Amino acid sequence: MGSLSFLYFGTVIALSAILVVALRKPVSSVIALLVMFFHIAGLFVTLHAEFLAAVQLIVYAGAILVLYLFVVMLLNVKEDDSYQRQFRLGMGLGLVALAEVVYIVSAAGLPEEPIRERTTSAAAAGNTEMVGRALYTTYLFPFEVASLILLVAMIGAILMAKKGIMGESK
Amino acid sequence: MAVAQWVKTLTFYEILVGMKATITVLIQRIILRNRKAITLQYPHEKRELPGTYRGMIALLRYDDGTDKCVGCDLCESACPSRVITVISSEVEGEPMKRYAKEYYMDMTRCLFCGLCVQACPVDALAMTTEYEWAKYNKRDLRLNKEQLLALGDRNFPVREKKLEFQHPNVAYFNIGHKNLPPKES
Amino acid sequence: MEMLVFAGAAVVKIAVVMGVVLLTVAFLTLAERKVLSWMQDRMGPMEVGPYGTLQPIADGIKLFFKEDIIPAGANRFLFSLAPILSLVPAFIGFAVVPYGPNREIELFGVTIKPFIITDINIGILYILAFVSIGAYGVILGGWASNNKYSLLGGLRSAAQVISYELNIGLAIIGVLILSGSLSMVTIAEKQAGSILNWNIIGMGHGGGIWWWFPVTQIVAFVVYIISAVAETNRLPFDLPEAESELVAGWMTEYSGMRFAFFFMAEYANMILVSCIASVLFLGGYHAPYPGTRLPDNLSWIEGVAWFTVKVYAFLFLFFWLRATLPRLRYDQLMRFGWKVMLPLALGNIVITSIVVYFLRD
Amino acid sequence: MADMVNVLIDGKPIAVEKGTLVIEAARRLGIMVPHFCYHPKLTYDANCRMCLVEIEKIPKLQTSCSTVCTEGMVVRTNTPVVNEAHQSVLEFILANHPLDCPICDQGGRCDLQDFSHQYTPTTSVFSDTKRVYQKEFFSPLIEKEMNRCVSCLRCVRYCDQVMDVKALGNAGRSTMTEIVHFAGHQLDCEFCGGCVQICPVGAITSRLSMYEFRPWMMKRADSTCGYCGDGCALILQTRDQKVVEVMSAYGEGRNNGDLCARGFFGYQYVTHQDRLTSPLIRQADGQLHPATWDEVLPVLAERLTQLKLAHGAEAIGGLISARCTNEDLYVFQKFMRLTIGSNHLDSTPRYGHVNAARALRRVQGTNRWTVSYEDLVQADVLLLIGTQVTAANPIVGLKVKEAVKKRGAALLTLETLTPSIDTTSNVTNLSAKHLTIPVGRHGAAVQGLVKAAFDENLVDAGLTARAGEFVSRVRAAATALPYPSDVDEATLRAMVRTFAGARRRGVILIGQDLLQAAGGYEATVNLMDFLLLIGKLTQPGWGLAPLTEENNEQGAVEMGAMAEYLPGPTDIADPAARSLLAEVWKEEPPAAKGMRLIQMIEASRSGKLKAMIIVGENPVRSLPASVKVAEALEKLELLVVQELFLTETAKLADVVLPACSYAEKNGTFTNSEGSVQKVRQGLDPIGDSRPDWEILSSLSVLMGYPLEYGDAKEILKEIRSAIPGYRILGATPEPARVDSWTVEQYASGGFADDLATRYHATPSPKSNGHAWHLRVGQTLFHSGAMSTKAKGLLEIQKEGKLIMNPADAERLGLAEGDRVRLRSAAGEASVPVMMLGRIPAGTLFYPESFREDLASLLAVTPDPVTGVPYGKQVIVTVEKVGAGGGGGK
Repeated sequence: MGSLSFLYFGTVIALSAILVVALRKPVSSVIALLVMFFHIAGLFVTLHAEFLAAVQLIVYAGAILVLYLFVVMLLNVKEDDSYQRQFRLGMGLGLVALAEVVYIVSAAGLPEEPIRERTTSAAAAGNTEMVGRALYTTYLFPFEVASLILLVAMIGAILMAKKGIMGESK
Repeated sequence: MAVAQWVKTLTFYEILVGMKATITVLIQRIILRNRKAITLQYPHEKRELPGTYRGMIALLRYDDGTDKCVGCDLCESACPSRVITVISSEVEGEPMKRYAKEYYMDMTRCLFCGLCVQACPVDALAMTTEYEWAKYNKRDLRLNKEQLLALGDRNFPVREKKLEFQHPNVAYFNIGHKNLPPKES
Repeated sequence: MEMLVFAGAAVVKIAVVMGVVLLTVAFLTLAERKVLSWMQDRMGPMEVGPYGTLQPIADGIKLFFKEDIIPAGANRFLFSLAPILSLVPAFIGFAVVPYGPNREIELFGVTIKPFIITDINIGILYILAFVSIGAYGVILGGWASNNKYSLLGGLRSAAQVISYELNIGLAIIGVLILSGSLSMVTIAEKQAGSILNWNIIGMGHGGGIWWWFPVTQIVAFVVYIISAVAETNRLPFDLPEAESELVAGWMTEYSGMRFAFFFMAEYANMILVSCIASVLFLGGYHAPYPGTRLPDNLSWIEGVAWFTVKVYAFLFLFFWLRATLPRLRYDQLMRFGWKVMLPLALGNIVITSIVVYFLRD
Repeated sequence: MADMVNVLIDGKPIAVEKGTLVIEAARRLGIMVPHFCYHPKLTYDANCRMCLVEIEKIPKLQTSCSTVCTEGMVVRTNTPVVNEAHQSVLEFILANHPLDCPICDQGGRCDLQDFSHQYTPTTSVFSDTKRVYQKEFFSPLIEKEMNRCVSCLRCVRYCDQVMDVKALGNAGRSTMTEIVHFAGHQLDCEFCGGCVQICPVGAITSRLSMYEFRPWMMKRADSTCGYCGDGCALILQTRDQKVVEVMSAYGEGRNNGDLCARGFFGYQYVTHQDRLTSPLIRQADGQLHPATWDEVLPVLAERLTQLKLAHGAEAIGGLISARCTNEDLYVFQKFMRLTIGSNHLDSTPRYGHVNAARALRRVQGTNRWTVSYEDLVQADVLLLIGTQVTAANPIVGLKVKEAVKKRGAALLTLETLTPSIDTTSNVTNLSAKHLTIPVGRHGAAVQGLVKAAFDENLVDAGLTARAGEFVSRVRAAATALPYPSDVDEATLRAMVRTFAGARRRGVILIGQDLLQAAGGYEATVNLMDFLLLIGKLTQPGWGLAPLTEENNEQGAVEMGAMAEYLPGPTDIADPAARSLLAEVWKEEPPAAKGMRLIQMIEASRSGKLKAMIIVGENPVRSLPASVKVAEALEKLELLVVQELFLTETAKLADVVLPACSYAEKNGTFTNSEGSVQKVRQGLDPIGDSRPDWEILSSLSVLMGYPLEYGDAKEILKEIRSAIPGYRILGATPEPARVDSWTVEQYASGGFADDLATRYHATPSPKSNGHAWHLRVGQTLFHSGAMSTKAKGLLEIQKEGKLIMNPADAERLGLAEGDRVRLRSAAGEASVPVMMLGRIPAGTLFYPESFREDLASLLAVTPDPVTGVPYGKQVIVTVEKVGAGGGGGK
């Protein structure tokens, strides 16, 4: 059951990920990406990480991707095949990545029963709480740094977009 | 003052006032039942029309059944939306007497402004109180002279006397020369 | 066998919920028209059935048989997909809403919760996740129509939905802090007792009369209600379909059943946000007085009835607002969302967290 | 110009010529003094009293239309006193004027209406009933409503002073004054429509468009008349694809607002129901069937190309009518010469005008008039030879009348007409000296003129010195001849004395009687000799002015739509002209000698010509039956006809293409005076019809040699580069100059080639009771076949009637409407007769527009030089067929 659903979600994720870069229309790519996010969420659910699944949908599908759609529609991006000409480079990089995957898989091997024990304890306490605890204890510093980086990025973006906010307006 | 304003803003005071107004109406309508809808259930109830209502336009006749219209085209030129087409001609057998051989009103374009009625020098046009003229085919709304006269007959049973009997001094206005007295010599 | 009973029970529950929701949607349209007309000295539908009561059926038949038009130049696939993307997330959220007391019955040896389809531990997040997907229906529908009004309507809607979704999310965090759970059932259960325990009053979490004030979620409630109205594209926030500017916004090119899907999605969303509001802030299926007035085995009727009353009160509020308020300008809408609602919600979180952290437990 | 007087009108100063009326001076200042009876064309009458103005130092108000400006005069037109006077006059007029403006055709453009709006209160002190006239039938085309008359008598004065017809008069006194036609019967005048146009109110209106319009509904197109060569400016008033009315504005065009019956009433053929509305193509069943342009043109282009490949370009000929615009004519000849590659083309001037064009080109170097209408009006002496000017060219006739009646010019006429009082005007009545020339004898009379010039010793001394040989040889040739037996020698010599004795200006007008008769070319050259001999040819204000029958014959010659001429016209062999044209066309026109009209007919009969393209021309009808045109055209493998109607020729065609009339296209006409005038579209093309040039242009594209033009203006632009200086001329065109080099060439030897043929005695044909001279020619009411489709003109003249002198008729015992049988060498015909005093005894006249009645009677003799098929004059015998009943169709 578990590996069956993993097989399904994994296949669809891989396929839709390929489609995201292979499709010519930007809007189709976005749709493919949406499908991919859903399946990643599904994958999380099979791992009993419901919180992550929900957050995946809310943040990625519900907000970020909509912004992508915005950009695609507002900029009215035409079918552009200029990216399709990087075929050789893409092939090369793809081969490297494939080799890496093959190496990792062959080196480590697929685990027979993935992370079963840990999930049971997580389900008991509610994974939301576990995530919260992990974030605010073990990973507090990275979490805060990440927040700070995001804040800096946001302020930087506002500064760049709003000309004259520093008083140099004319 | 400013504080009051702040309080009002924070508590959405204006919105609440508005909501009170709407709910009051609802309560009066449904619970207190002391308020009535202004809606008229049209096909079942009909409104009493004022006498000056501007409905379909009709052509009129004199009391002897002849058309009042002299085909002068003034309605056509007065019409702001080019509803009217008059094709005028001479009355057979009465030289120089003009009449509308054909008369069309394309009611699909009519604004019911009544300028044609005002323009008519012989009061041959009038506005009736008819308004239920929905048709399945819009070409049916291009009324010809017979339809317009029928409208007039239906709505104005009392007809005027001929112009020469009303005003002797304009006796030769478009009556041809058949009935005129001979020339004094 | 267990599996079968479990699945069968789930199917029955889904069918009942969907049936009720669809019926509500249908008659909500009539109710809205009636309420609006009563508030505006009109009569509303009067022709189909006695006092127009069968109007939704007539509307449904009409929409069903109406010609289905796909405009030339439209993206046929996305144009067809959009209404579905809009409708499904609206209905999917009802799966985690508790409609009645949190009881369990034994059926052929299987424990079943009759008044909720499934009680998942992140219920509220689940709803938010799927509601956010609803924006795709609008934005893709607007884009696929190949019509400038549709596109503008779609873009507006998406921007509005994203902005106010944030406020919704932040507004309910206060409640989540108080409840300590993401499960809808748990949240509802925590408000049991009386009206004082409802999150809107906030006395149910211990501490006594002296410090009930900071944990009241009245501010969050207001933010939530306003954001919910905006989220469902209802007046006074119906900018995406603003008839006077954008014809019908993203729905301009839609007709027949596709249009009906959008329409149903809108009303279903209204019901959904009302359900959430009553669960999160008004104690869900709990009566405002302690305990029940009915015998214990029938008390579930009281719970369902109270829940229904609360939801319908919210729906009435939607109509009431629509009858009262004019539409906002788009920049006003955005400014209001980001500069008023967001700080309020954030402030609420901060205060609630502090109070809960220091004074409770 | 020296005699200017200064006046002050309403405070504005103006200097005007002495003798200017106050009202005219005010008009020049932009001050409109209301008036009814005043019109600048007419002598003033001052009967309406409307134009009263206040003049300082004159105690009473004065009528400004009869007061002449004097130095220092101070006039006020807008004082309370004047306004009150105007109001009183209007009140008097309105006392009897019916308030029937809504049904009056003048309503909306009525002077009385305008002034009433301007002045009068809505009430009147008069309470009596109004004057009422019993309605009488007036005429089929002109309607009068005497109740509306304001008794200004403009119509009466116009009819007398401008038209010289005197058909209208005023009867009764005071308020009962009435405009009547004499003798109580229905109006039978020239139907020039002048009274309709000049009436300030709705008293006289046109019955043709009665009650069909209101003035504000009409769209106007300023165009040029398509009937005769006078080139009158017309205003086509149209409403909904229908020409409602034709007008002409005072002060505009070469006609200055005057029109004739054809122009004013002859417009309805444009929208005649028989107009071709789609291309017709002959199909397997031998019938013509409607088709679309897309079907017809490719087939046609393919067949023309096939014929051209199989038989060479020489096997294709073309014929075009001079009723087409210059643009049509130009594109046609270019199409024939380049796309087809053949010089076999001809046009209507071949019927006579080419005689004049060739003669003028030969002697004076230009084919144009060296005088203008203004010279005509201001001439001291006018010599009319065979013009029948009132009938053929009515507006030139008006210029002649104006010159004689207003300016006292001496009018000399050598006409087929005799002076006689009729219902229409007759210029010979105004002649100072008149000689009645029998049909076909104008050439002999011209020889007599030359002889008289020698006999009267009027030869220019300078010329004798410069070109002694010319003078002596012409003198020898001319004086060797006797004076023609049928003219009075003394009168002829007196005429020559008068003509040569005139000081400033003198014009010889020649017309169809001369040009369409055998020897027309020679006679025209002889007239040039005459002008040269008396030393007037090269003087400004003097000249020979041939009048054309169709409206654009001059243009047809100048566009080169004839075998022997390239655009210009220049000779087909002229190397300079060919190189200029090659530059414009990017290709040289073919050099082979082209066939002319009669030759083309012969060639198609003999099978040499395989295809013909005929544009607007109807040779089956316009050439007599004896030529057997139909038979010849039937032998063609392909006959293409572009026409307005399914004419006799079109019925024989394999392909008939519907063309636009002048009212539906843009372009230019060149009148006989040489003025290039605009033709403007008033209607959308009827049915699927297209302008001729457009048809030829699309055909040329399909044939692979594209002559592509976007519109008529583009063609005119090309015409201007092919014919330098060809442009739309202004109100007063600059007449062409005599080319003195050509004159020198002519006098120093060019004259000699055909001196013997030009001066040789032609015996006068016998004219006793058995041999009558029959002339087929223009009448006032019809022109060509087109006018017989015009309802208005048919109302005046429905059928052809043989016109003869009343004395002759009496001798034969004929009454009006009796049928007579005519016999000639070629055949016989039977027609009704009518009597007209102006036709001299022994002469018969038949309107050309009904020439099909006489088709079997006529025969054709082509001119050896110019190829003109002379066929409009024949000697016949007349016998009565039966009593009156036969004629009353």
